[in-house]
Amino acid sequence: MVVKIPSHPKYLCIVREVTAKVGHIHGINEDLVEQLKLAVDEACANVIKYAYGGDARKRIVIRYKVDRGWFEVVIEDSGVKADPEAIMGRRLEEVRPGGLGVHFIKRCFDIFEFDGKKKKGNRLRLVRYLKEKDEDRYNGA
Amino acid sequence: MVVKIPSHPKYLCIVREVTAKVGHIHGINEDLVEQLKLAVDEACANVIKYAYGGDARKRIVIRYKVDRGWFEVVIEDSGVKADPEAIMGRRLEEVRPGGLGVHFIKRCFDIFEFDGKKKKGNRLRLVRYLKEKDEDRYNGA
Amino acid sequence: MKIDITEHNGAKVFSLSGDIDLYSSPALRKELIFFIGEKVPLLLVDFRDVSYIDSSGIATLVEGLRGMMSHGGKMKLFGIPERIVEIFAFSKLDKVFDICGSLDDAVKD
Amino acid sequence: MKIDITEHNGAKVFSLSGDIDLYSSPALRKELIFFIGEKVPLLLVDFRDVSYIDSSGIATLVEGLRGMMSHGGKMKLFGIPERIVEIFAFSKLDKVFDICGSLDDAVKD
Ligand SMILES: Nc1ncnc2c1ncn2[C@@H]1O[C@H](COP(=O)(O)OP(=O)(O)O)[C@@H](O)[C@H]1O
Ligand SMILES: Nc1ncnc2c1ncn2[C@@H]1O[C@H](COP(=O)(O)OP(=O)(O)O)[C@@H](O)[C@H]1O
Repeated sequence: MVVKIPSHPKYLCIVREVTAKVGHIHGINEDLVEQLKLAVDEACANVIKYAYGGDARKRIVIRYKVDRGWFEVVIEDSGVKADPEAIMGRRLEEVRPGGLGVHFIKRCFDIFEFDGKKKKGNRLRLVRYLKEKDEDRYNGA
Repeated sequence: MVVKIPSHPKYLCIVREVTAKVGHIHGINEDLVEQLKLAVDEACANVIKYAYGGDARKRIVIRYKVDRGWFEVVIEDSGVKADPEAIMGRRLEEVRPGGLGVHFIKRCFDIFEFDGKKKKGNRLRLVRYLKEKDEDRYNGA
Repeated sequence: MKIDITEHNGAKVFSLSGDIDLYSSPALRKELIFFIGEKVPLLLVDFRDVSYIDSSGIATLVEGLRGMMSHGGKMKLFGIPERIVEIFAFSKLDKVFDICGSLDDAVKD
Repeated sequence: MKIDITEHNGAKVFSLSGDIDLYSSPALRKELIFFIGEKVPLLLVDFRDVSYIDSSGIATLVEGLRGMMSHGGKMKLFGIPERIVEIFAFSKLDKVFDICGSLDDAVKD
């Protein structure tokens, strides 16, 4: 599964819907589906904000690979390279606007990794190891 | 907007969701959104059934382009070439299972056209000219 | 799609919910064929929770209707959401199927 | 997202519905800033029809809360769906915001 969207916030709803459906199709339970939606949305929002500095006319490519015990999302952009060291959420105790997105991504995904081999732009790899409790008898629509 | 799905029927729900969201984002009213969902679903189902003969491990690429007065969907596969002359729904008076998909596609889209220039596989271009009544004050999610 | 099968005054009631499409309609087909094989006299299909139906779902119902008629049984649809009624109407199948408002209507006549 | 703004016993009630995300939160921010400028004493945010909120929506509310507090006003959230309460709790904001069950609870205390 691949989706390619313009880097405009109005397309984030598509990313959420696709993420949810991919989750449902693979029998992931509703609680984790909600977390995956939020995490992938946040990662794409950060691409719009930081890699593209708000430029809505670029492209974001989102790839899903799901296998037994494994939910992977790879997000690619052609924007400014991220400094992985500088990406971190705020301390949750320190209440202020912002700084939550990375927390939402990291509580959901076990791997959060920028591919250092990509020449231009970023390729962020997110992996969730699926535990038994993540699965469900839910059958999609 | 581009989505690439495996040619398995379980991914059709994703095509429907994306079609609907693209419609909402562009202010298309709910009645037409429902028709677009159905039409694009039917076109992809026909790729699975006829171009790929039911092989679920191939790929279908669906591209959306929406502009003022214009909703375009291009569907590509790498399967058996369609014979455009042979594609037609059954007479509606003659009641039997099957033969409705093409009717659903053609009542919704003004252009239904296979790109003759494509070497391998098919590229079906569907265009709906948007009339004023197709638009809506609906703002998406 | 989910299929819930219950009994109501000797009729079988199929309560469908969710999307009926190329993915899910084979499951519906299998259940219909089973009960046609059992020669049930009356089969009522509850559409109230159906969110979507495509041509493969409709084809499955046409096949089901024929199967029921072949042994003198009846099949009726009820509670079809407006958006889906429109699809039956466009397909000129609103006169072919026995379409009722509610379960009560379907049992009555 | 849609914002419906009404009055209830002198309080402003923001009824939000749909998804609050990077696309829609600027509209919410604009309304909040307007009423903060008006120094309204009590602002109640109805979450009953909110289907989704992301970090930009939460950031907007944190900013709104600060703005209200800056002139001695109060802001309360009510009717938050369980799934969204969980997001506030994870973010350690369930103790920062005044979260009520219903509009009545929000007005009472
Ligand atoms: N894709 C990215 N590229 C560059 N910097 C990023 C990216 N994602 C996050 N960051 C950095 O990490 C910080 C924390 O991100 P986040 O938790 O999403 O909060 P926020 O975006 O609200 O500040 C950001 O302020 C930014 O400096
Ligand atoms: N993508 C396609 N490639 C080849 N043939 C097609 C394609 N789409 C439709 N057809 C032909 O057109 C006929 C009518 O299609 P349709 O109305 O979708 O009904 P059904 O698939 O139920 O027969 C099909 O039976 C098939 O022969």
